[in-house]
Amino acid sequence: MRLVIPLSITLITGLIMILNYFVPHEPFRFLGDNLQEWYMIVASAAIFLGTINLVQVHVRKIRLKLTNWRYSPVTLVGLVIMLVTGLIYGVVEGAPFDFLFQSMVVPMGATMFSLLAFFVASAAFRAFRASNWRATLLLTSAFLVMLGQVPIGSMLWDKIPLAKVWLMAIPNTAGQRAVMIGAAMGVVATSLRMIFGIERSYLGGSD
Amino acid sequence: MGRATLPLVILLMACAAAAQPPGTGGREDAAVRLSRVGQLVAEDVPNDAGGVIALGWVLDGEGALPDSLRVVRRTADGNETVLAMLSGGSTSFDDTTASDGTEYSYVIVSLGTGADPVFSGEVTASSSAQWLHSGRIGMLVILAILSFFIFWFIETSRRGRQFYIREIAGLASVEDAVGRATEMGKPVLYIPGIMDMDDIQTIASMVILGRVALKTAEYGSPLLVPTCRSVVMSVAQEVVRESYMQAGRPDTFRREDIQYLTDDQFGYAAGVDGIMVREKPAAIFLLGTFYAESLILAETGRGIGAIQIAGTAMPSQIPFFVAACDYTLIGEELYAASAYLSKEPKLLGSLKGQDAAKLFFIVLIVIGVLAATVGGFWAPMRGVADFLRSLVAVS
Amino acid sequence: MTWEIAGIWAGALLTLCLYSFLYRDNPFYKFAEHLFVGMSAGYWVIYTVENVLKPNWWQMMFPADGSFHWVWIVPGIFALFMLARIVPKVSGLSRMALAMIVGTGSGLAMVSSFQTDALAQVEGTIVSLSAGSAFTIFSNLVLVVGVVTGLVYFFFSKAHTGVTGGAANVGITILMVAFGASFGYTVMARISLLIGQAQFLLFDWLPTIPRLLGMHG
Amino acid sequence: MARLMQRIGNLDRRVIFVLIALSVFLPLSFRIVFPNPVGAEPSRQLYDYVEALPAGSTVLLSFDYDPSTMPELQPMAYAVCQHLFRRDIRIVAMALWPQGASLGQEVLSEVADSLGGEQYVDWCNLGYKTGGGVMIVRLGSSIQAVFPADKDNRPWAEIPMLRDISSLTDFALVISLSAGDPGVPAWVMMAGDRFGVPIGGGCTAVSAPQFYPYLGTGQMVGMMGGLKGAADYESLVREGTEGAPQGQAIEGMAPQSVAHLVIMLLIVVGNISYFAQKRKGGAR
Repeated sequence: MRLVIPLSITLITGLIMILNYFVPHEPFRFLGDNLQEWYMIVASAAIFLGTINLVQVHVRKIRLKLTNWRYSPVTLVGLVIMLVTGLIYGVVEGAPFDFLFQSMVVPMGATMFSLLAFFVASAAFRAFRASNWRATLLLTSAFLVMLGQVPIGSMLWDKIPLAKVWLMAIPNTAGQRAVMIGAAMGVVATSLRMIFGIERSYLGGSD
Repeated sequence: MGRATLPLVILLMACAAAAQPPGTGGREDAAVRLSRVGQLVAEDVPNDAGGVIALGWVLDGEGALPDSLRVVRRTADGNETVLAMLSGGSTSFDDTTASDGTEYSYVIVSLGTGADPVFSGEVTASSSAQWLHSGRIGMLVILAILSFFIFWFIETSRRGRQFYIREIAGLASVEDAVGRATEMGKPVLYIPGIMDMDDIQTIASMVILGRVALKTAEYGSPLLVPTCRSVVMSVAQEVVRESYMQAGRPDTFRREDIQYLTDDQFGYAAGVDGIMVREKPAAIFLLGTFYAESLILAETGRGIGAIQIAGTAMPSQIPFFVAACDYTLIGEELYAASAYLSKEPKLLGSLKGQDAAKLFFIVLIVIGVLAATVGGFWAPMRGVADFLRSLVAVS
Repeated sequence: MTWEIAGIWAGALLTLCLYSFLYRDNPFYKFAEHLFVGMSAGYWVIYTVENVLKPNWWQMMFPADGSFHWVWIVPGIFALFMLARIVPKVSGLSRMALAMIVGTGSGLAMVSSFQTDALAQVEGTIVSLSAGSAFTIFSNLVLVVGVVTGLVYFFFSKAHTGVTGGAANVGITILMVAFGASFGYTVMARISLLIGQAQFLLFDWLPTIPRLLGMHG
Repeated sequence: MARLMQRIGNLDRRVIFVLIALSVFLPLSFRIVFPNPVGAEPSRQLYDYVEALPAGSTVLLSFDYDPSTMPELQPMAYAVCQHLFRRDIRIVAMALWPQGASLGQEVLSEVADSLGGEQYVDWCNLGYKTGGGVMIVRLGSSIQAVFPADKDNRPWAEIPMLRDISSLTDFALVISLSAGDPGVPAWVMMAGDRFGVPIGGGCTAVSAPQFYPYLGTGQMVGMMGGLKGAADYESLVREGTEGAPQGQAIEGMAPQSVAHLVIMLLIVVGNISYFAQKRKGGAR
């Protein structure tokens, strides 16, 4: 069975990380600390796979003239420019690579991030409908907290900011804690299934 | 004084100083009197791999602040080494060159220009490595109990015991979401989150992708999987290809539909939004680890009228999925999805184990709260509450 | 036309292209999106090489003093296994690297999430219901009931009927109040993102227009 | 009427987007400022504590954030520095985050120039040191041991204002402007609980809820939460002294208030149209 080797690697590395946490004594400290460094190196080295795939997808799009193929060169040119300037000028501040990043990539990221201001409004408009009593509770607590965030809220009634603080401190903490404890149980079970090879679909099947 | 005699003199002075109880001042009548290092403590650093002894002390306020402090270490056979020269104000030092099991004695010498060196008292210690981290024993016990529950129920499920699993709305609608996409001749879009294969939610998402791929293989609708990480891309290609083979439709598997976009969080969001508005998928799955980009994707998906099934264990993003998606798997429901969709006995068994673990914590909390409440009036119960808290406390 | 102004203009124009997506998909958005994907992918390759692969691996294997630490070959081999996916013939090797990533990730996740997300939260929930003012007692009661019933909601192997059904109902209700509160709370943070971009367009970009016209006008 | 309600019910998203854009761009371009009444908020507790500090005492101001959280934390830094200089309280600055040192230098030099504060006499910047909580513990015994020289390598002995400062307990108050970890939790645990130094703080809106418990137990004497907290402190400083410049946070509050109002109105309108349609015998 060809999967024996990968599954045993998962078992060994998983156990090393667990033992590293509970046993400070030598072999496990060295193994655990190094393993954390090593797996980050392996995961980072994989980035070239993605870049090659990105190039393949867009070259294929141009070759077969699929829909919107005219935009594919833009991605390829953007990729090449950043790779070339990065390799030639390095990442030092003020160098072309850093200039391109600061003046183009950062603003585009900030703009996509700021789209959330629009989407929060449209999501609130559509989702907060008092269709049943539970949705009404969701709507009221959101409404109260929003009101408590802005000066108008405290002008209407000075207890509103306190209501906001209470809603965030008690029900919100309780809800978040229930989700976190439940999710942690899910993590423990999923980790055990992964480490002991009960769940192996991620390795794919026969080759 | 010759070079050779210098250590001898220090040795004599060390004995002289050691003989004298600290703090009685003494015969140093030099112009400036340096403050002496007092309450010197040396102990093995707990819960470590050995080889480290921690020194701590306080400068008694009588003399002037020394310019520097010399840390001197002596072994049983008398050879002496100067470990470090510290600045006058420091009050602690870790000797990381100790070898386990050997007895060392330490002296700290206060030094100042134009003043006699002032010696601290002598303390001895030896370093050792611990096999079990003392602060984490409580956690180890609880984790062992819960893991036992999980393995126990997996075992009983293997011996044929059938387990019930409650209805999870989001997962019950996977079938008809893919069916709807096929009727409309539109693709299915699967978004596995933005983290890498070391993230447990992404691992769970890959397992669910395998089940969803089985459905799209049967129904024959295209399956698009844009990924934010290279390793996730290769795993997704592997998992989907395997599902198409199991469904007996290896010919319809299209590797180019499972593509890498970029590692950048918002570059990925921009790219996926573009795919949504152009490919117009009829069903969208958002399962895995999401951060702020969750609502950018979910709100765009709703804009094109697709059925959206989302799931994440990120507490901060669940409210946005609840607001924008048709179905949302909350926290643990994401991890239960693979068991729910496959109905595999060993996976249902592990779910039963998870429930037992939750029950364990509920009981622990209820007893703890009762003890703490009653503890207000009846002291021993507060001890019980403190004990339970210490059980779950981890250092 | 200094480099600095060129940079501001590039950022501002791309910002407007991306905002055009709010109206509907259009060539400007397609251009900015494709450029963003390409440039950010390129950025992260260089970032990963410069900040992870070089310092954490290459310089560890060949430190400045010219010596060679053989132990760092092991992660190098696993990285090659991962990259072996490109060659179909040997792509099976990538499963070893994958197994290492998943194994380490699972082991790490299990202990850290169990400590911070489970035990620390349980410890925080063991509170007294007799100390403090009536308001604190009420708050603590809501907290404890919320956590316990929330956990009951997450029961899978028992139908939500009868007592568990009732408890699960209370649980999901408190969860909904929690989600509403946290949604409302983050609105301010999202709006301040838009304020930041608006300030960039209004106060950094617009003033450059008269200066440019001034030069040419 | 029902048709109007129906059309409002599924209002085109783009109308909402235009409303949000206007509610942010208009107040900014016309620099509109709303009155910002400050209730018994934690930001007022911090203001009152600083107001009660004796003149001539020294405060440790730790810049534990980076450029990504500047919109919320930099206005706090300006407001706090203005208040401390006006009360002629001396400031020792430091940072638990690498970029915090330069951000602090920018704020301190600008505010000191406008209010006549002199470096090394009224304020100094010790710069960034790694170590988070562990480093704070060492500050408890001797600051000089951790910072032998300041950010510009000027030795400790050559800074006049530091002559009577040797450890954390010599500060009347520690204020940490914190974007996450290490930040306020480290200061409360290591400086507050261990050495009994009073701790004040400023943090992003997202991390404010987790610090409220410290206010309840008195482990913190006050706190500014998010842009609102910064605006509160700014308006309190302006109330206390005329002529103080209009802060960035207050300018940011106007679009925030308008945008929040618009969203709340949308929710109300959405529900009105929903109920109107429901009474009409279910959605057609």
